[in-house]
Amino acid sequence: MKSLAELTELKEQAEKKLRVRKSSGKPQIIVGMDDCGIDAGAREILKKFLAEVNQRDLDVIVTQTECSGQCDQEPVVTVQLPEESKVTYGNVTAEKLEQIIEEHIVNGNILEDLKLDQ
Amino acid sequence: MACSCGNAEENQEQYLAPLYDVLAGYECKEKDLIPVLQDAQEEYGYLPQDVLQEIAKGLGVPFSQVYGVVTFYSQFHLEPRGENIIRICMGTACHVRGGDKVLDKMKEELGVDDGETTEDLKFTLESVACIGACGLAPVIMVNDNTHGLLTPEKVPEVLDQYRD
Amino acid sequence: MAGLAASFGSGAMTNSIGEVEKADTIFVTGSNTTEAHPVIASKMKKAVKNGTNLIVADPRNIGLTEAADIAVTQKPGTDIALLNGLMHVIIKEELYAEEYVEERTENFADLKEAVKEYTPEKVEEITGVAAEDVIEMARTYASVDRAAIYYAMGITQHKSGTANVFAIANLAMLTGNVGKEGTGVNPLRGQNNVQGACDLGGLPNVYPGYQSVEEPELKEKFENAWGVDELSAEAGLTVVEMINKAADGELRGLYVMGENPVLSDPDQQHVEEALEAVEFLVVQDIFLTETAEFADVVLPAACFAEKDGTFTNSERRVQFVNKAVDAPGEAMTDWQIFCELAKRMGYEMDYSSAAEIMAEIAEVTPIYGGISYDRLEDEELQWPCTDQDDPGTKFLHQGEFAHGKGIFHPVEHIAPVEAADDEYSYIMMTGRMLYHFHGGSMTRRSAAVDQHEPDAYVEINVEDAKELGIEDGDRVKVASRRGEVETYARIGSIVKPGEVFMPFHYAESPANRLTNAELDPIAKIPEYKVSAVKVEKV
Amino acid sequence: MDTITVTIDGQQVEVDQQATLLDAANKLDIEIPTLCYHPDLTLHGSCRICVVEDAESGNLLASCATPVTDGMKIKTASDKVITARKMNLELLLSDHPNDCMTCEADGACELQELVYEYGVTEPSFGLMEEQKFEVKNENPFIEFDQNKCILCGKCVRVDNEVQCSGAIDFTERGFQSKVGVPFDQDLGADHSSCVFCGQCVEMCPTGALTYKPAKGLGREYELESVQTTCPYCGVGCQIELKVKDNKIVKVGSVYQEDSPNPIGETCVKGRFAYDFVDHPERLTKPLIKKDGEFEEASWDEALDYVADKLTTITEEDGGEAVAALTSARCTNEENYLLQKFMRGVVGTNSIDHCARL
Amino acid sequence: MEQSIYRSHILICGGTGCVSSGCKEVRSSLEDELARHDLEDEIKVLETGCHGFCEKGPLIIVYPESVFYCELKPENMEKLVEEHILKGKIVEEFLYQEPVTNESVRSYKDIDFYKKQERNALANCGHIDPEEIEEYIATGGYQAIGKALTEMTPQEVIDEVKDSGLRGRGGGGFPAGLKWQFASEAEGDKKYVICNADEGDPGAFMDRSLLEGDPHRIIEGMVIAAYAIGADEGYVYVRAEYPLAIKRLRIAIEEAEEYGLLGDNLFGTDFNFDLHIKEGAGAFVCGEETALMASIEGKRGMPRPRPPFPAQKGLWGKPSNINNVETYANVPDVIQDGAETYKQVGTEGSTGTKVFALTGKINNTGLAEVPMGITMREIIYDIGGGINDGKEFKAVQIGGPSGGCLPEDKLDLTIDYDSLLEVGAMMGSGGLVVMDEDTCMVDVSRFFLDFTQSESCGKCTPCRVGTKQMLDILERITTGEGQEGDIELLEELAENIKSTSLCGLGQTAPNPVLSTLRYFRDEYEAHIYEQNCPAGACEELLGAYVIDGEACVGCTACTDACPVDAISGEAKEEHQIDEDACIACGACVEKCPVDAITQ
Repeated sequence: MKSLAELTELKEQAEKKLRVRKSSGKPQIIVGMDDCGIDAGAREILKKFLAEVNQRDLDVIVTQTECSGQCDQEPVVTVQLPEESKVTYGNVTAEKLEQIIEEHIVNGNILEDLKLDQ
Repeated sequence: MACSCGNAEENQEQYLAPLYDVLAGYECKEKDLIPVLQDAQEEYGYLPQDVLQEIAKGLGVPFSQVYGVVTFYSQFHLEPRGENIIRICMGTACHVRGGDKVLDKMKEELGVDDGETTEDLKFTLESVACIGACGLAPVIMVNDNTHGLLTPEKVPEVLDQYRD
Repeated sequence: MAGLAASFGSGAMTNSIGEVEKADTIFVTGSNTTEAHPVIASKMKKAVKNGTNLIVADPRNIGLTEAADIAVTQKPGTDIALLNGLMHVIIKEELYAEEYVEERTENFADLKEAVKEYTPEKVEEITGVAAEDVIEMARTYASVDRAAIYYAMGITQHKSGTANVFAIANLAMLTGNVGKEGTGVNPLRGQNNVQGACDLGGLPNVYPGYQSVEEPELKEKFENAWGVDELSAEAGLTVVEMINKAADGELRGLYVMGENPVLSDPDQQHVEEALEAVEFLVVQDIFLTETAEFADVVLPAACFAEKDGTFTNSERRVQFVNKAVDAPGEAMTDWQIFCELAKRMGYEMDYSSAAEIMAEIAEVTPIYGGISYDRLEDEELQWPCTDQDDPGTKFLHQGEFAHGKGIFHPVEHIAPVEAADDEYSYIMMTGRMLYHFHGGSMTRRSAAVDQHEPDAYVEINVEDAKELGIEDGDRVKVASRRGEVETYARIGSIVKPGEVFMPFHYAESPANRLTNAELDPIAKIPEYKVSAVKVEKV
Repeated sequence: MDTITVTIDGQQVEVDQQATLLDAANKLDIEIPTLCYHPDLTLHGSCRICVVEDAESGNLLASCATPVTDGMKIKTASDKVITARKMNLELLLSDHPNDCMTCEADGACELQELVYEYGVTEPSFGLMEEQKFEVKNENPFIEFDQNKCILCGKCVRVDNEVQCSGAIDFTERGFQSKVGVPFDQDLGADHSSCVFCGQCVEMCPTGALTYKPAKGLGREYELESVQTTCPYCGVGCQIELKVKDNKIVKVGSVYQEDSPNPIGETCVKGRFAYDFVDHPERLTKPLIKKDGEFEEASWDEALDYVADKLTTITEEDGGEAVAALTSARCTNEENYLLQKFMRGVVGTNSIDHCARL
Repeated sequence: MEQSIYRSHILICGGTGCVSSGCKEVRSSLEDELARHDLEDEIKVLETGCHGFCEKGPLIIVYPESVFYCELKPENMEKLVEEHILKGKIVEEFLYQEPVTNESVRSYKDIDFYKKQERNALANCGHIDPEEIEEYIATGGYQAIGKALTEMTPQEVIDEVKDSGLRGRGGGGFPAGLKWQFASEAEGDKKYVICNADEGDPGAFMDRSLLEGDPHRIIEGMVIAAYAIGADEGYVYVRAEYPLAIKRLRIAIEEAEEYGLLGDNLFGTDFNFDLHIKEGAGAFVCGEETALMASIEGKRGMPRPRPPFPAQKGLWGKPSNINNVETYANVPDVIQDGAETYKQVGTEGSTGTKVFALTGKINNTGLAEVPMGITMREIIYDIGGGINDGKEFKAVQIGGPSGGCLPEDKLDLTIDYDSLLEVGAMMGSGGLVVMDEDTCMVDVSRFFLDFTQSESCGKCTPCRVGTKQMLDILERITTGEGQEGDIELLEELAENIKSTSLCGLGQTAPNPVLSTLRYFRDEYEAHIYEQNCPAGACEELLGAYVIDGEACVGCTACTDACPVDAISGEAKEEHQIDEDACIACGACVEKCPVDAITQ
C-alpha cells in the first residue's frame, strides 16, 4: 500500500461486491418468482436483469419476490427507485427488460405503456 | 532382545527425526520454546523425556527450564494421551447450567477420573477452565469439535461418534 | 609463563577475575574451565547471558562449548596453526589495532610475514577446524572493543608450550587487547598458590619478585638482607631436570614440601627410579603420599585450615589463610619446621608469626612492597603493590608494558613429539575433572566427593568404542610406550574419534604412567597433552 | 544522579532515584524483614513479607520491589503492616512441616526467626499435616526437602544467575509449585546438571536445602566461623570454615565485594572436600626410614637427622647437590622461607615446584 | 476482477458456537441446494465470524432482504432455497421468535437482542467474510492507518486516543492513550506492541469473536499503536484453545502483508511493522501482562513486580505497549472518526461502547455491545430477554473471576468502570453471568475460588497459599462443616490476599467472596449456623427427598428413575423414599409428573 488514494480506490472497487448487503436506499429491481412467475419465464428474466446490471456496472439491487396476485401478467417486475413509489411492469420480455433498464433505471422515465395498474 | 548399542542409536535417531523437522522450522532461541513444545506435542501426542532433552539441547535452554515450562502450562502433557481428547468446560456459564453433571456422567461412561486416559487409549478426559463457547453451555470439546447444550443423557451419544 | 614474560615482561594473568563479565568477547582455549576453574566458568556463562560472545577452542567438546557462540575442536597440538590463522585473517581483513601496534609494540613486520602463509584453508588442513570457522572466530574476537583470552594447561603442557603462549600474546597485542579492562591474556592457575610460589622465589632462576639470581646487584641485595656470605650466582635445576639428575645419581639430596611428583610428574616410572636413586629424600606433607613412600624422612605438616598465612591467586591477589582448627598430633606448620631446621644448621630464623615473614617479604620484594597483614585486614590487594600507598593493580600493562614495548614473537606450527601410529593409534590427553584435585591426596580423602566420583576412567569416543568392542563402564587397559594402566571406560562424544582423555587424579590408574617427559625447551613444561596410546578391553 | 527524599517512620532520608523502599529503610537502619530478597539476585517479589504501608493511600507495598517516589511517606510497622506480615507467615506455616526440633536449619532458619519475632503462636490455618513430597537425598552432598520450601526462589535464581548451571527451576503451578530437577529427580541424577556448588543451600532461608555431610554435626549457633582462602584451584575463593570441637562441620559462603567470588561462589571441592583435614591417615609424627621401614620419631630426632644429612652433603659436594620442591599449596610465607633456607642456608638455586604440571 | 455482482449474499455464521451447532453441514447442504437449482452464479455464500447469538446457531442472514434465520439444520436447506432464494418467500418457521412475545422477527435488525445494542467494535462481526481483506477494506477498513501515517504525527495519534477517553477493555480500565504516551516516551532502540488475546475469564468470549469475525480491525488497531509509540514489531498472544481465531488471524496477517498493510514502508512512509502470532499454552495467569511477556519469551508465565511497567521495560526488556483485543478494535474508529465523535457515546469517565458476554440463566445468551452508562437491567431484560424458565433473578456476576456478584437492588446501576468498582465488582473483560434463585452464592464463590486457586501461578505467598486456604474454608462451608469464625477468617484472609498479592490475579481473586459476603452474607450464615443451603444447591446440606403422600398418584415414574432403588410403593398407591438409601441425586424429582417430591 503506497498511499491513501490507492487504498480508497481499492475500497471503491470492493464496495461494489458488497452492494447487496447495503441495499437500503438503492434502486431495486424485484422479479416475481413464485410458481406462476417461473412458469412464465421469470427465471430467465431475473438472470438477464442481473447480467445487464453487471454489464452496465449499475448500483442496482436485483431481487425476487413471491406472487403478488397478478398471475396472468407474469413475469411481473417491480422497479423501486429511491424515494419514489414502486412501478410494476407485467409480461416482461427480454426486449422490454432492456427498455426498463435503459429508460427507467438509468434515465428515470417510467414506461407508462408497460406499467400495470396496482 | 539382543539389541546392540548401534541399533539403539539408530532407532533413537529415527525416533527423533520428526523433532528435528520441527526444530528446523525455528530460529531455535529461547523464545521458540513454547511453539516448539506445541509442535512436538502435535507430532508425538505428548512430550516424552527424550524429546524434551533434545529440545533443551536444540534451543540451548536448560533442561530444568524446559521441564518447568512444560509443567506450568496445562496444554502440555508428559504422559501418552488418548486418541480423542475430551475437554469438559467448567466455566461459569457451564457451571451454572450443570456442567459438573456432564462431567460426572463422562467419568461414569469412560470409567476414568478427570485428567486420566482410558486403558484402550481411546479417550482422555479433562476438565478445562473455559472454552469460550458460553452461549452453548454446558459445552464440551472433543478434539477440535465443540458439542454444546449438553445433558448427561446426551453424553453416550456424543461418545459414540468417536468410538471407531 | 616464560612466553608471557618475554612478550609483555610479566608472566601473570594480566587482568582480574571480576573483569570476565566486562569483556565483549571471551576466547577460551586449552582450558576446561567448567571442570578446573568452575567459578570462573560460571562468570563466563553469566557474561554470555548478558551478551558477551564466547569462543571456545579445545580438542574436546568441553562443558563450556554449550554456552559458546563458536566452538571448535582443533587437533591436539595444533594451537599455533589455529592462532596464526586467526591473525592471518585479522591482518588480511584489517581488523587489527593499527595505532596500538604502532605505538606499543615491536616486531610487527616479522609477525605479519610469519602468519602470511596461515590461510584459513591451510589452517583447516593442520587443525581440522573449518576455514569458515577460523574466519568467524577471527572476526568475533577482533571486531569488539574488549576481547579477553583465557587459557590454561591445554596451551602450556606441550613441547611447543612457550611458542603457544607467544602466539596467544601476539594475538592479544595485535588487537590492542592488553592493558585495558575486560581484556588481556589470562593464564588460569591450577593450584591455589601457584602464583605465590612463583612470586616468592619457588623458581630456580629468580629470587622473590622475579629478581634474577644471575644479577649481581640483586644477589648482593639478598646477601645483605638475609645476612649470608655468598649466594649462588647460577640458576638452579627445574623440576624435571632435578628428576633426571637424581636418576643419574648427580643429585644427592632432595627436599620436597607438599608436592607429589610421583603422581604429578610425567613418566611415572622414571620419577620413581629417580626418587629411588636419590641419596637423601625429605618429604614434608600432610599425608604419606606416593612420593613420601620413597623418603628417608617424612615430616608431618599442618594443612591450610591449621595455619595462618597468605595465598596469591591467579589474578595476583594476596589473600589470607586463617587457622580454624588445630593440627593433628605433633604436625607443625611448614614455616615453623624451616625455622627449626635452619637453627639446627646454624642459621637463626626467628619469626613469631606469618605476619612477620610477610613484613620481610615486603622489604625484599618490590612487587609485594606495599603488602602487609594490616592492610590485608580491610583491603583487597593485587600486586604489583609497591608501597603503603599503592592500591595495587587490577590489570597489568596499562599505558606501557612492564618492559616498555610489547614484543611480537612470531612462531611456527610445531608438530607434537608423538603421533598416532599403527600400534599406538590413539592420542591421549590428560587433565582435570570437577570433583577431584591434582594428585588427589585431599579430594580422594574427602568422603562426599570421593563417593560421588570414586573411579578413574578414560573417555573414549562412541565410534572408537564400537570398533574396539568396548561398552560404557568396561575395564580397559591403556598403554603407551612408557607403561600401562587399567581403568574404566567412559563412552561419549566429549572426545573426538582417535583421541582419548584421562584425568590424572587417581593413584590407582595414574595417567602419568603413560605421559611423555619430553619438555618444552624454554619453559621446561612436559608434553602432557599429547601421548600416543593403545586401548583394549581387559 | 538525582536524589529523592522520602519519609520513613517519620524520618527523612535522601536516596538515589533508583532506590527501593527497602534501600531507603536500610539507609536509616530501619529493619524490614525479607525472605525472597537478596541484593545479588534479580528481584522476585514473591514472599510478601517485606510489605510496608504507604501513609497516603494506605496501600501495602512490597518494599523490595517498589521504587521510591519523591515525597513518599512510608510506615514500616503500622498495625496494617504487622497484620499482613503475620498472616503471610501464617500462610507459609500452613504449608510447612512443624519439625523445628529435628530440623537441620533450626537456629539458622529465617522463617523460624520471623514466626518467633511476630509471635505466631497459634497459626490460623494450622501446619502442614501430611508431607507433600518425598525428601531427596540420594546424592552425597545436598539433602532437599521440598516440604520445607517456601518458594522464595533464591536457590533457583542463584543457580541460574550466578552459578549458571540451570540445574533447578520451578516446576508445576499454583499450590503444587515446587523447585526441582526435571522429572522430579534428585540433584545430581541423570537429568540434573547440578554441580554441587552449594550456593542454593547458602541462599535457602529454611531447612529445605541442607548439607548432607554436616547433618547432625552441630547447630549453626554452635559453630565458630573462620574466613579463609579455598585450598584448591588458583581462583582463590573466599570461604568460611564452620567449626565445632576442632572439626570442620561445613563450608559457608563469604559475600565480599571485590573478592574473586563476591556472591559467595564456590565449586564442589571448595564446598565439600574438607574431610581430608581430619582424615585418620594424616601424618601426626615425624617418620624416619630405618631398614626400609618407617619408624615414628620425635621432632628433635628427625630434624637433627635432616640437618646433619644436609650439612654432610653440602660440605662434601656443595649446595648444588641438593634441590627442593616448594609447593603451590603452601603459603607465600612458607614458600619464601623454604627458598630462603635452600638459597641462604643450603646454598642452592635448585628450587622449583609443579607450576608447570 | 471476475464476475463479482451477485443478486444475493447468504452469510452463514462460522463462529465457534455455530460450528459446534453444525453450520458446516448446513453450509454444504445449502451449497448443494443452490447447485441443484443452478443458482451458484447468482447467489454468493460466505462464512462470517460470530454474530454473538451462539445459542441460536447455526445462523444465516440472507441479503439484500437481511432476513435472519436461526437454529437451522442441513435438511432445512431444501426448503430455504426453494422458497426464499428462488421464489422470494420468507420461511416463517426458521425465523427467530422473541422469547417474551413469541413473535417471529424477520430482520435481525428488529430482534430485541440486536436492536438495543450499539455495535461499533463488533460492527463487522457476522457481516463480512473475515478471510477476505477486501470486505474489510470495503467497510472503510485500513483508512485509519492511512490517515494516521500520512496525516498525523505519532504524538497527534496519541493525543487523539487520549482525547477519546478510550480505556483498556481488558480489566483495569487504564486510559489507553496514557499507556501509549508512556511507551512512546520510554527510551529504547526497539519497541514492541503486544495484543493480549489470552482471553481466559470463564464466561467471556468477546475477544475470540472479534478475532474470528473481524481480525483486520485488530491488526489495524495494532499498527496504529505501533506507529504512535515507535514500535516496529508486534505480537498477538492468543489462547491455543481458539484454533479458529488463530487461523483467521493468520490469514488476515498474510493478506495484510500481501496488500502492503504490514511490512516495510507502509503508505510510502518509512514506518515498518511486522506482526507475529504467539499461541498461549493454557495458563490463565498469562492474561497478566508481565506473565504474558514472560510466556512470549519462552518462560513460565509468572508475573513480576511492577514497576518497571511494560511501557518502560517490557518484552525482552524493551518498552512495550500491551492492550487487549477489544481495546485495539476501538482504535480505528477513534482515529477515523476523531475523538469528538467517539466520545459522543458512553459516559464522561467511560467513553464508547463495551462488549459484554451474556451468559447464565438468561433467555438470550450471547455477545452484546452496548454504550457505557447503560443499566444492568437494560442489558439483562431488554437485550437478554430476562431470566429463563420463569425463575427469579438473584444476582449478576460481572467481571469474571476478578469481579463481583451484584444483587437485585443494583440492577439500575449504570455500568461504567468506576461505578462498578464502587459496588465491589469490576468491568473486567466484560463477562456477565446471570444467576437465578437456584444458584447458591456460597457455591458460586467456591466455584470462582476453585478457578483462581488452580490458576494461581504459585509465585507469591498470599495467592499461592491464601487462595488455597480460602477455598478450603469455602468447601468446608458448602459441605456443612463450616465453623463459627469462618466468615471473619475469610474476610481477613480476603483482605490480606487483596492487599499483598504480587499481581492482579491475586489482588482480585477474593472479589467474588467479598462481594457475596457483602450482599449475600445471610446465605453464608445459613450454611454455617443452620446447616442449610437456601438455594438448594449444596448437595451435602440437603436432606433426603420426601414424597408428599397426598400429591403422589403412584405412577411409579420415580421408582424407575431411582438409581439406588430407594423408592418403594405399589402402582397407583402412595410411594415412600428410604432416607438412608437416598443419595439425593434428584432423578426422581425430574420424573415426577405432579411435583410431589421435595427435599
